[in-house]
Amino acid sequence: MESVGSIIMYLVIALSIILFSVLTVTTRKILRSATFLLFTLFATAALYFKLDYEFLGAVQIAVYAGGIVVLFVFSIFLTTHPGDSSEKLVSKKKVLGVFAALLTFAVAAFALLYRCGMALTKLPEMENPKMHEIGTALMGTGEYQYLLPFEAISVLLLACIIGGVVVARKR
Amino acid sequence: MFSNILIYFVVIPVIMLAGLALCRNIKQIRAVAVTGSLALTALSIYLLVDYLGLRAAGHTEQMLFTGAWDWFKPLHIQLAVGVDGISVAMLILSSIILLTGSFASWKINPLPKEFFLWLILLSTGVFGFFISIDLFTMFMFYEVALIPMYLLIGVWGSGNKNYSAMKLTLMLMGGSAFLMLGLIGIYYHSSANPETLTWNLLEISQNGAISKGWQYFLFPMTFVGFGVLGAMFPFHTWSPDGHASAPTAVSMLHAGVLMKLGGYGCFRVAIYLMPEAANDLAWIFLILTGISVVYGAFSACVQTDLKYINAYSSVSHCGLVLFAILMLNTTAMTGAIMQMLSHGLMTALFFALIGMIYGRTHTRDITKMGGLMKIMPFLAVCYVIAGMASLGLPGLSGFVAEMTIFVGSFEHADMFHRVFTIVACCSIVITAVYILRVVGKLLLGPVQDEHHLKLTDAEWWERTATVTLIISVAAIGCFPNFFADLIRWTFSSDIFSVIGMN
Amino acid sequence: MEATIPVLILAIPLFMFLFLGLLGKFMSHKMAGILGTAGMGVTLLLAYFTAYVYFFSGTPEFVDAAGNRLQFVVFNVDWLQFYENLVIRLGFLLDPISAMMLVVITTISFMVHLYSNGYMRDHHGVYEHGFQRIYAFLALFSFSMLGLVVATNIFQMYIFWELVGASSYLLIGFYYVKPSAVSASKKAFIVTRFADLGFLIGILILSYYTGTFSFTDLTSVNVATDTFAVNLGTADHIKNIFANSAVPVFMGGSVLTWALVLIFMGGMGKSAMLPLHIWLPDAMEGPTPVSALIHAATMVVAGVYLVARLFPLYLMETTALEIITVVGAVTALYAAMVACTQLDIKRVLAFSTISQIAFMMVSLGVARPEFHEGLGYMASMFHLFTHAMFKALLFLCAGAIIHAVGSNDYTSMHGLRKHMPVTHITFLIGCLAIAGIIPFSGFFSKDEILSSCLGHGWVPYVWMSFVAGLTAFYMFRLYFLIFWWKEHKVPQGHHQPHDQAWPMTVPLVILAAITCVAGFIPFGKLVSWDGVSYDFMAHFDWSVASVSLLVAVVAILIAMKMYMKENPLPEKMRNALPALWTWCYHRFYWDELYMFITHKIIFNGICRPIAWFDRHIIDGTMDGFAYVTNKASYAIRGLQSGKIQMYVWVYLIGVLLLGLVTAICLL
Amino acid sequence: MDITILYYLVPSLIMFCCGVYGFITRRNMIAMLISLELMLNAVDINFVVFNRFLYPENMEGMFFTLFAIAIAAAETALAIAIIINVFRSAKNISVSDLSKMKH
Amino acid sequence: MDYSQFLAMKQEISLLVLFLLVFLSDTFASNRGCKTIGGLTCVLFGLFTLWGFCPVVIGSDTVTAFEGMYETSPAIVAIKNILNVGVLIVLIQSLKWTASENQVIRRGEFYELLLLTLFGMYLMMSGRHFLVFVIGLECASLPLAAMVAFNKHRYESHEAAAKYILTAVFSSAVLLMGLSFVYGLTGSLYYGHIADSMFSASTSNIVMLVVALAFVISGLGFKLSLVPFHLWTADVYQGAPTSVTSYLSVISKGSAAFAFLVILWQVFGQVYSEAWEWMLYALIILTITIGNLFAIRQQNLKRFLAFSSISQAGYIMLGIIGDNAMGEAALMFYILVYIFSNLAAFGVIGAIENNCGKVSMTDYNGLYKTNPRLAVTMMLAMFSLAGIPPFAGFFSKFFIFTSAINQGSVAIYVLVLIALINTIISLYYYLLVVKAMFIKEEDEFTVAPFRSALTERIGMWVCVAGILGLGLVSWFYDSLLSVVGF
Repeated sequence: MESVGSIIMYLVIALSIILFSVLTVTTRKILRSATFLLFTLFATAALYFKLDYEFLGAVQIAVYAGGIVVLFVFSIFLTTHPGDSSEKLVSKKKVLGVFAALLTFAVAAFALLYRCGMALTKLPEMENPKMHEIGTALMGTGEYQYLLPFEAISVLLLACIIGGVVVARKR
Repeated sequence: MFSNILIYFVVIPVIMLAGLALCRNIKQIRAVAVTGSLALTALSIYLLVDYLGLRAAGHTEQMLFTGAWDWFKPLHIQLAVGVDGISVAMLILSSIILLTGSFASWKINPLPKEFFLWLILLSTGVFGFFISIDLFTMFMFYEVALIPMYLLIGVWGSGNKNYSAMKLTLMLMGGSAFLMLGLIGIYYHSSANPETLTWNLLEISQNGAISKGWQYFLFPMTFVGFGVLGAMFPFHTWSPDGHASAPTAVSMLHAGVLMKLGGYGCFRVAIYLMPEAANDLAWIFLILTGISVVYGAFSACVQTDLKYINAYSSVSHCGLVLFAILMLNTTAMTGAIMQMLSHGLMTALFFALIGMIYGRTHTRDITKMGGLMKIMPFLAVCYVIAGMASLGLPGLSGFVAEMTIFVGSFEHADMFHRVFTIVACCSIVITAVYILRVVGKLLLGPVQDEHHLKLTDAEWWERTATVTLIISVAAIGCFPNFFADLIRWTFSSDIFSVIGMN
Repeated sequence: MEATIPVLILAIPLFMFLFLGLLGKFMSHKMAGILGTAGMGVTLLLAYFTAYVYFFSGTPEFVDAAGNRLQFVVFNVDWLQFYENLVIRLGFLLDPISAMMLVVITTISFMVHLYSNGYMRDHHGVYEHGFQRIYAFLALFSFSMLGLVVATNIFQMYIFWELVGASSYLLIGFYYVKPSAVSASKKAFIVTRFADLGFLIGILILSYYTGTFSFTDLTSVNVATDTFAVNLGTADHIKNIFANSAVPVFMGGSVLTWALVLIFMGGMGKSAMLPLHIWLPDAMEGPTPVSALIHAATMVVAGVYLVARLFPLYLMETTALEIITVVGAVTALYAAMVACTQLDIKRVLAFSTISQIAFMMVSLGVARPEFHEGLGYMASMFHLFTHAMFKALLFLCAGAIIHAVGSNDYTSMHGLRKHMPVTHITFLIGCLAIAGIIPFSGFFSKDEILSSCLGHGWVPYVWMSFVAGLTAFYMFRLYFLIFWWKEHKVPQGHHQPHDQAWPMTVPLVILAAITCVAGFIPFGKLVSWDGVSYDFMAHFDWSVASVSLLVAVVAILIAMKMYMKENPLPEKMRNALPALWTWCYHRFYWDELYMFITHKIIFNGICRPIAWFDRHIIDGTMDGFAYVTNKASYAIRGLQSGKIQMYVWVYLIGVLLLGLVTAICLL
Repeated sequence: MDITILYYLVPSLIMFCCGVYGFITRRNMIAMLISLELMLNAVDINFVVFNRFLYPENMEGMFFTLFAIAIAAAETALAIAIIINVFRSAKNISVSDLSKMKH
Repeated sequence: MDYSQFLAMKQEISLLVLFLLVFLSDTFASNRGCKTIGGLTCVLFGLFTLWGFCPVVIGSDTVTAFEGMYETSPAIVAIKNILNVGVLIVLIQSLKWTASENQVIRRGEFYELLLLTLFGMYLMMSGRHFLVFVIGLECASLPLAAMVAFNKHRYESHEAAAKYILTAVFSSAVLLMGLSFVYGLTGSLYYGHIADSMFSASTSNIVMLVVALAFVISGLGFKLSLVPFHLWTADVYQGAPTSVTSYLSVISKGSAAFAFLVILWQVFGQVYSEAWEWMLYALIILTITIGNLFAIRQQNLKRFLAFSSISQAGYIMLGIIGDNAMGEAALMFYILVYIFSNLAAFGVIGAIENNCGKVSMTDYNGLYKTNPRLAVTMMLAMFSLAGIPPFAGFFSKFFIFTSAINQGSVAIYVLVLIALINTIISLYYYLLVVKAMFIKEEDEFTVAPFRSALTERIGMWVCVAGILGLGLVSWFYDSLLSVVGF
């Protein structure tokens, strides 16, 4: 039995995640969409905090909310003409989209809920991961330590940078 | 490796290919083609003599001149060669037809070099197929022999050549799809011990490890696979179109040799390795091949295109080959192989003559020609001889082959086999009908077309080609026992003891 | 006996065929003719010598101590082996009938060779196109026919059987530019081919059960020394094989019956028995000497020879003999009736041939050892011999007449007796012989036949006697219409008909001479079914002889009354029985029936539908696969809509279905 | 009321489905990209939640999320670059223009 | 903190060094030096490829590093070497194109991106932890999007890039979703750990496992363009520059196939018959058939090869389904042969495209008359792709079928039969190309006679040599079999 505060907090987070997600994809204006995405990401970050992953929450806000959404906004400004801010959805597409989404939901839920054992796990006790631990894990080469991915992703980022440059270069 | 005489059946064509690639003009091309195919003919005759000598000296192995060199060792794939009487006969047939085919394409146009390149590639496959006793190499050579047909027909053919070439290639490749599955299946059941799986025909038959259940599955696969090339009903429809569109030498080689690959494979792989299933399932294919025999003959009766007539006649005759093979007794199978030889030679003769006539009159429609006997007596007489061979005149090859088949087939005492044998016998009458119809319309009677009157008779190379073939046909027809003995040896060994065959 | 001479008998014609066939066009016509005739002459001498040695030398190879004639295998070479015992051999069997046939064949063949030297030229002595060719073909035919009669085994016989068929095809179609000749040759070949199918199946059945092809094994009568024989033993052994209960019965007939009937079917084809007779009248499209050789004297009696050869087997199963009798009798009457109405002299002779061969068949069919030691057998062979001579004579005469007049139709002949005296006389001799007038050869042989018919029963006797009368009638009708009726009128621009040059007249005279004397050959001493010599005069029945003579004379008189002078009687007769006349004239519409069957039923009813089926259904299915593939390719192209969202949608649905279906299947 | 793992997974799933829906329906390519972000984010939540609830003894899920965020950033950057490129040449970022090549 | 473990990653490290050299010379070299960058890269990469064959690199046993996060073994070195050879050919063939007027400014980046994606592929194949794998996957696909967009002056190039990146991200989202399920089931992302707990996971929640597996397969299937995850393929291949297309179609596909094999066998090997055997059956049949059906109608040769490569991917999968060492060798051999065959085809297409910009099949009518050598090369490529002996494709097809049937069930026979029947369809469309070149008459659209650049010719010669030699010389396949320990 969790504390009421915790439940309320959960409810707020969960509802805002759901609400803003839906709004993100249903709103007609692209800029609003980006804004709702930002809210969703914030809510996600809140969820991370709630689950005691504070570092992750911070990264979420910094990278996602701070970086990506800004990128979106800029690109929206770059690519949008003043006149065509709103788009109208084709109904056929809508049907297909709803169908796909519902089916996805159904299948995933079926997968999660079939023989419900796992789904009923309660939140176990856990210490907040210390920054020190996180740092060690990120730089270590042992088991559950992530130096290799860390180096690899640096290559990936480099590659994306070069790619981005090539693509963005005018000529 | 090169001490084995059989290897040269592949080496010589490969050298020919290289030689052709260096040729600069038509004379050199002809020289290479004729020299090479003469060398092959000489080689095959030498092989025959050598083979008979060894047999006479008391060598009783299933195959002689065997040799095996590892190729893909972990998969037990070898380049394994070896021949018995059947293979020797087939090699002689192939080399003769290649030789005459080269003469028949003396004036091929356009791109003579490319034509001969493909033709020789095709024959490389054919020779390789007949010397192989390793299923993998056999199959490889088999496909090597198939694919050049596409371009040979497509580029040098006539009529609806694109369609025909495509149809022929796809249908034959379709057959080989079944075949490949069957062969791989055989490999995996080739030995009781998974460590000693083998592709080698002789070893597989010795191991006898293919269980009956698997035989029931693999036998139809391989039989149909080869049967498509053997023009088995209902997979024969590539034959009329393909032959009709193909250039002369290609028709000769295809009907004369390539279709034999089908019969040979049916025997060598399907029946030889899976005699029990062959025994149990033969009835299905007997029905199909029995239909082939009569159906092809009936169809040939109403065609008006010379090549169609001959193609349907091939369906009928090749049907008889498969039919006889399925009888599973020594005599009928000997007859089947003789029929393969006989049909190979005479159908090559037919196609050569048709090509020559077509080259002059530019039509193959028998309603548009007539009285050619007066205009080109040499070709006409050769055509009559070919026709006589086809309808089974004694003294020519068709007769002995068919008679051996009928006598052998009749050995089956049960009503089913008897009825089908008699039905197959009926084909000799129908054959007479369509052969004489053609002879009557094409060669005899008054001249139909004034323009034909100024046409000339055969040139020397054409005479060489046809006379060679006629001599071969007559040789089989006059001295059948020589060939029958050559062939029969294989069947008299103990491989079929499984099913209590004689 | 040494094998040299028998080998030469076969080899010389074969060599002449190859020699003239391959090199003929490089030599002059005359040379070819001389060479061909000379080659045949040598063969003739060798054959005579062989026959002489066989019949009269009395060597123990040929005659046993009791004076019975033996079968002797001169040589026998393995040609094609099927099983250990089942081997096709090429050999040379000497026995009474083969020796007799050697004589017949070489005689007639030589005559024809000689005769052709004259016949194949026009009035100015210019040789016909393809003169060498006819000699080559004649040599081929002689080779095949000789090979047929000396066959040591049934398969050798079949081989040469086919070869005579082919040479007959070549010779009938000699004038290959004429469409009628082409179609006649085709018809002859196909009809006999069809019959040979029966023959072949018969051989298959017979050889399967007996395990041998060899005549000496199968008939096993008085075998001398056949080192090649399986030696099955006696006829009882063969009988036992078929008496075995394991041997099946098919549609009420024993296997042996079926085999024999099917083999007889081959004979029916070659010997032009009803209903396979239709090729023979048309075969007259060939040059007349050819008709004389092949379609009168030798090849057409191959069927009779075949039955005679297997006669001991036929005796085991008399059902087959009954069938032979019936077929023969019906054919004899049919052919005689038709012959009475034909206008073309070669056709009349052709139908007469059919009828006469039918006589021989009937004679074999009614022959039983119980009656006069198998008189019918001897009679049949005797008739074969005499008929060969006089029918060849008649044909050669007809040839001379046609050559002189330039037409086959006797409406353009009439009254030739003054113009062609030699031909007239020889023709008359031939007619008398065939009519059965004493002392010409036909009288004796026909009389034996009628006797043996009588031995079998009244019905065949009366029937055949009636046919004999008809024979006399139509032959003399022919004779009178050619040589009498009215004065000959030479059409404008034509030569006066006259007797031909010596190459053509000499054979006529020789054959006429033979016809006059052949009847006195003591045939029973030479030929009998079991080799036992006997004197057939001992069985000579004077009552039968006088009746038949009477019938013949009456028939001749009727013919004389009707046709000797131009008169309206024939016209009246025709009008009196219009239906019968029409049917006879149209040969009872057999040709039309065949035309219907082959064209309407087989050609249009089977071949065409099959060809259509092949092109449209079978091939259509194959093309259909391609079509369906192409259509499917076209149909699913919407999948590749170019719209990324659809791509993703498909992707997603694909994943979900993949997971869902698998999961559900697993649960 | 116990807040089990399911209570966290369902919002994440909904978010994912929203992403799917958005990706399939939106015409604007940037909007599609935004939808993709939603999907990636939902996955991140999944990892974190699984880690936290089921396997709290190590930090695999958390680290995966950490890296996934980085990857998502890289992806987004590159995708936006490309979209802008498309915009440059087509003057439009409607996905319906993105179907010149088909069938 | 044993950083020496990086030394186990010899090929990755040396590849990065190579990348750095190229990168630095591109960045700092003078303009003149810039011109030689292509040649430099080729030479360096050639050396690097040779390096891969050194015994030092190959070693003889499996080496793991980072506590099981990374693994290398002779088989992995072998597949990397195979890919290296392919990349080398691609590099050589692309020299002319990168030196062209429009591309010259960006060619440095082309090489850099190419090398980095190759690095990503290495990680995909060598990584034994899903995080490494995912990073490798992204590293192998994201820069490719930039490469697809290289033809700046062509709209199709941009369209292709946009399509590619959007679907790629979508598919990686789905893949990650699947991985999250796997994580939820097993509690780890190490291949080894997952495999250890796979059995209990499969009993406790098979549905979740299956769904997770479907998601994972789809993510990989996207790279491998299996149907129904293939729809991007044709558009991207068509729109991308030919060099990139060839790279995409062979190298990217080959690495994905091997990674697929590793994941299915090492991670999910335990639940073979329970979970993924039938999924693969379905995917293989769909892939081969639909790929073939689409290929029939294509006129644009690049698009045509895209569909052909889809169906080829289906055949590659047959090596996986056998679930035995022979299959692994057959898969590697298939990839090797496929690299040579497909690159020969792309070499011809690229040469002609560079010369006159023609890529339609009708432009190839009568090509044999105008450019016989190109036509013959193309024909050999087509025959090899179709599996016609004595060309290498026949052997690779035969071996992959053989390895699949080794599995032994009746179902596999049926599957192989379907695949074999599909080879007929594929033969049909390959022959269409041959027909156009050899049988059809040339017309005014036919490519005019021209002489292709030396580099292009070298590339094609190498490919032709491979097509002719790879199968007939058994050493290649035998050594592949030996590295997988068969």
